[in-house]
Amino acid sequence: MGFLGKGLFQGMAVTARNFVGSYFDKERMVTVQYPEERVQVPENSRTFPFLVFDNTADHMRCVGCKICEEECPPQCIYIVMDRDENGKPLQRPKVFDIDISVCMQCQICVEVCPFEAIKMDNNYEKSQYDRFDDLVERLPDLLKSNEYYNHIKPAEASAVDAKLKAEADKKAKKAAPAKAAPKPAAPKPAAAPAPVAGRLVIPEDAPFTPEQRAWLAGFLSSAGAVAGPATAPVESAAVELPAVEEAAPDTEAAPAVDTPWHDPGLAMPQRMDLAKERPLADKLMAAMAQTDCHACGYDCRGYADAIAGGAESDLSLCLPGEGETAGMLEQLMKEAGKV
Amino acid sequence: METIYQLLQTWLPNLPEPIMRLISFAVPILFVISVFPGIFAYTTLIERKALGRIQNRLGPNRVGRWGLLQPIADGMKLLTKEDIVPRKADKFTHFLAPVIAVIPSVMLFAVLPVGSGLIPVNLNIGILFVFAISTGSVLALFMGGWASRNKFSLLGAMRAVAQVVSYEVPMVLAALVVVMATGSLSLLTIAQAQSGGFLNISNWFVFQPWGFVGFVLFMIGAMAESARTPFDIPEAESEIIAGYHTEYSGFKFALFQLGEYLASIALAGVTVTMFLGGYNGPGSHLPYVGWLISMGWFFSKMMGVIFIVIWIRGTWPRVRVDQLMSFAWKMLLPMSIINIFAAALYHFMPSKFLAWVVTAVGLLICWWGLAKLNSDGEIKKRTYRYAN
Amino acid sequence: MEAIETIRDAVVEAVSGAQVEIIPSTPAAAQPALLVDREHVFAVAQLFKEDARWQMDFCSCVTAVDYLPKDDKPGHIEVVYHLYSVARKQGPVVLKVRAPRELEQCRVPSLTPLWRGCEFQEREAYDLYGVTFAGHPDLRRILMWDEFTDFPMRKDYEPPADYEWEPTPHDSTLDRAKVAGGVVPPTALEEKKK
Amino acid sequence: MIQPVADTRPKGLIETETLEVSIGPQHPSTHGVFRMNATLDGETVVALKPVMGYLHRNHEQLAERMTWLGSMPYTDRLDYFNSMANNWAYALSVEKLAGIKVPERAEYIRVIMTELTRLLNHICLVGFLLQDLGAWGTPLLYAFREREKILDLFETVSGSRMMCNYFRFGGVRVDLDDKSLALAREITSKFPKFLDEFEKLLSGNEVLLARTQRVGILPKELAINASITGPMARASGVEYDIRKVDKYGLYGTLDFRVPLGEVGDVYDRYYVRVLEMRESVKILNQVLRDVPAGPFVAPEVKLRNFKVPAGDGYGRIETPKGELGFYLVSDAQGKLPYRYHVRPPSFINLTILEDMCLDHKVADVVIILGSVDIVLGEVDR
Repeated sequence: MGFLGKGLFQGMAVTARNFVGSYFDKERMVTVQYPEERVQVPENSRTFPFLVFDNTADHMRCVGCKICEEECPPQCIYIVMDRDENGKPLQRPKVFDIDISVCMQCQICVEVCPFEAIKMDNNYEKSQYDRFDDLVERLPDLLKSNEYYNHIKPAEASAVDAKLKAEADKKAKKAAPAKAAPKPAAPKPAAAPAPVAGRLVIPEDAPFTPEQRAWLAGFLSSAGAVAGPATAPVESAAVELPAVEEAAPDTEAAPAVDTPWHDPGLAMPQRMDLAKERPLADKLMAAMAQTDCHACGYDCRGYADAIAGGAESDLSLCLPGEGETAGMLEQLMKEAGKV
Repeated sequence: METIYQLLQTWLPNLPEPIMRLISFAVPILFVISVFPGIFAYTTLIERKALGRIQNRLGPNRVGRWGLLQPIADGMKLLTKEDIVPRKADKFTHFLAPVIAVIPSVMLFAVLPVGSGLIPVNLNIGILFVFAISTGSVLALFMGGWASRNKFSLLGAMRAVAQVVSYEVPMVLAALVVVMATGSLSLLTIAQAQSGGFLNISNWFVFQPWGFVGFVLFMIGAMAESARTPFDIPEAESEIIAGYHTEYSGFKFALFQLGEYLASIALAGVTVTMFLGGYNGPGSHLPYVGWLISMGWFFSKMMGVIFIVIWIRGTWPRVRVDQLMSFAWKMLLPMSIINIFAAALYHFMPSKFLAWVVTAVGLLICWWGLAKLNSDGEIKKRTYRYAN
Repeated sequence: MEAIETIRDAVVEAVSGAQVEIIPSTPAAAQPALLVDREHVFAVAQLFKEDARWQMDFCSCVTAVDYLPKDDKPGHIEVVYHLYSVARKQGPVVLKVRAPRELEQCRVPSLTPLWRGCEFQEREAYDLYGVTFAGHPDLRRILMWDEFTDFPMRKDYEPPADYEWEPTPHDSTLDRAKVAGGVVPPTALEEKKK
Repeated sequence: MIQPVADTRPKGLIETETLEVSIGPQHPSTHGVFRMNATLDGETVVALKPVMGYLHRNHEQLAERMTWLGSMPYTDRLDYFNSMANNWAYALSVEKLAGIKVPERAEYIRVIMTELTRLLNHICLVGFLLQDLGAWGTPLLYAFREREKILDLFETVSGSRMMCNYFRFGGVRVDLDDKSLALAREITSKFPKFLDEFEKLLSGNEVLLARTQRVGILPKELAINASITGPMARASGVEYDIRKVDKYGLYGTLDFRVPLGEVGDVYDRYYVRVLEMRESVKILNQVLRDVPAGPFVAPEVKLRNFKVPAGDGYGRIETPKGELGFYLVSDAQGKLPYRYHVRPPSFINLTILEDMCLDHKVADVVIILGSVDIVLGEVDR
């Protein structure tokens, strides 16, 4: 042991160096003078989720499929699908609440969203005066434009945009031959309470991006064409086939069948009516919400096949279909004597 | 005080005697209670700033330029805070304790020579007065701790009493060497004894070996007396929350702080007077401006001592209560006694240079020997082995 | 470490009367466990700790699992011990012991006398599952408060509807909020009505 | 309830009464809401019972209601200083159950992140310990400054400073880009210099030596028997580091040493951590040197509807605080964990708190608790 007190003075030398150094060396400083100076947050930084829309707030990407609600670990998301007066899902949320006093900023909702609709904000100044309602973000609070997204996270957003564009292009290209086919003559079910004319054409107010709209138009027209009177070219069905497969890579080759009910705009009775004469798998599929949201882990076709084939025993996986679908599935399975 | 009285007598001989007396009382009192609380307020600011800088922060900088109004803001905040008295506390004692804490601390300033010929009261037993009064604060600490009816307060109070009483002894003995050297208990005489020499500096007692040791011992004692890190165990926040003032809030808490800071400022002043030459410094003996320069010297030296105390607070951990005791009784007390002998030896040696060397070496050896004697052999740096 | 069958045989041989059964883990994890009857688990554990072949001086993890009655099989609470050896740097040996779910009979011998490290973990298992460890020096609740009467980790535990509601109660939460007489923000109720 | 303690003190001339003090749950140095019911004789501790559970949120039951992935962000909140290490422990356990192979690049990233976590945990622990010793925040703030740099890296990579939620079954969530790698290299290269300064401030300080040496001694045998793990066990001389024993991840291929203490007192616990930081820097240098290219997550692992085959299994890693293990049971459905048990190191390390504190002063209790390195999020779960 050296002289008693040596270590003490060594320590004092260190603090003295820091004392003097703090006047000259900004690197040394621990703190930032917050409201005036701010640390630039990295692009990856995340706080609370928001919903992305394209162009105008009506064109939100969210379709209300409830995947994020299901997956959210602290269950802070609450979604009610928007339906028209006839109870048809409008493919957008009516209520979308995120309770940011519960949200733990884990980003799992972003990861599971198949539509690139929900993203993480990096605004960290969210203090409010009220513990309850002020800390619940409703749909209007949550909606932010794609430009905003591009502004806060340039690299990530441009990657997402490129991906969406590529998908849309692919879909559009696939659908292109079908587009040439004469429109409609869709099998308008007699029981249908006469919706807008040309039901299979997507309504103007439907919440789709132009890309999604283009794809859906192609999709529907091709599907409708096959199901409709023999005016449709045969290859359109063949064209449709790979798209299905691609959407569901983990199901065994889906049978190439026409699926006229695969329209989220149709109500459950209509869809069931369309699938009346079909085999069980098709009926099951018609009971789904037709959003191909993958909330169940499959697309609609794949989930129906999995149930019919016995690979999937859980009938409650269709989130957008809510209780309606689950009930119908159960009924169908009972009818088929499989439960 | 006497000086003012004499000045009044020469300049305003027509003034009635009682008024003259009154003025000569009032001026020093006003000086003490206006200047030193101001110093207290800004010491807190300096402390926070310095600690901030030591820790690479900025310290308070929001109230006023460089946070200069921060002490006022603090005071206002403490004044407006709710005053909480525990339901089962001894209410009267609880109220009295902070008051008692302040009074002795203010009284300490009465005997401090703040400049050449500037001393509020030139008591011929100044040092005795300082020790007598400064011990009084322990009463307040114990009253506060006892009255709060809180176990942590009680622990803090017990610690405070034990600590202050133990450190009194080496502190007094350390001061004794100065008394021996000057032959006076008056602080003014002690300060005057350190004037002269090269630039009014070389005669400071701190430059004698016994003076230096006395200075170190006295500093340690003063720090313990005013419960500053590393001897802040009566209010060790990581162990017993805030010790004796755990149950105090608002302005009572502020009074405790005030008392504590004033005590440490006053003791810094006493340290300066006894060992660091008091108000002496280059230029302090000049006619006409000497009193101003000497005052400047005194206060800047005092702030220097306070800064060292702050610096130590920003660096060292706190000692444990039994270590504190054994340090006082096993290290400081023998050392201060040895120091007395050293001072005597220095006085009687024929050559000053020889005396300087001999006492310095002797004291060093004694310090080292005492450290060796007191270490239990188990506290050491260690080497570590590694497993692969 | 030897194969689990070898260990089982050695244990059965050393502790007379012990009934030891091998329970497989997931195929990938490959940590098969030894299910020992309640009467002999202490002896078996002691064997593992003291026998030079294993020297399991380190009881890493103690926990309980609740298995509800299923089909005709009665339910049970399974206490799982993971033993490792610091001296020989090997492991784990997984010991399991089962007790009936009924509170009075849910008793297993404590291994705290063998491994001090079981002390808090067995207390935790007692606290959350209601397993009484016979021979534990200080069997009190550890995480829940002393006045708590239930065992919250049991699979049939129903949490009382007295917690603080999240700002947007809906669906089942809202129903329970009403049952419990909890304070529900009016906006949420309105929404429910819509 | 605290049991009355039998008075075993020798009956001398002076009979004194004991004083029961509840240190905590609101106390400056219990590192959260932890409480110690201490019985004091003067300043000396004659009995001490830890009381915990103030932060209990039944983490394990929450996990039973959640998908396998859903528990990942919750593991961040166990020991909120080491979210990366907790993530790894959980991911490793699930991978063990499901038999998932992790790509090489992901293993490298995991080691980088976890060793950085070790640095920040240990440096903060030393800061907190010194805070408990009364050093008025100076070492703590120096430590926090370094920690900030590491947290900045974590934020750049994972998006969050403390609640990283970065690991995924079979890899990590996002790739580590070159910029972040460069940042990690910079942090690693500057860290030893900081550590030197830090040690100069502390390691020779006589007050620190006097306060910590021969205080709170934990003998080696008791350490093993009481399942003490991590730096605390190694400070007592227990040669057990899961990185060396299990060789999980890349640790089998890396060159590093495990420092061991001999006395097992607070000073050893402090210094072993300092030495471990130096070894971590060594590991980081090796790993950062040769991060291979490749996928950062096993492609076959699904994010949603991830299922684990029925059965149970126990996976553990060496987190900065000790052995963090997850005992997981999956049932036939496999979608949710049937049982999810955390083996929290800091909880079990508290088992012998009373043994270490007896016959010490109140001031020692505080630093002994500080040297155990607990985080209440993990103790209470």
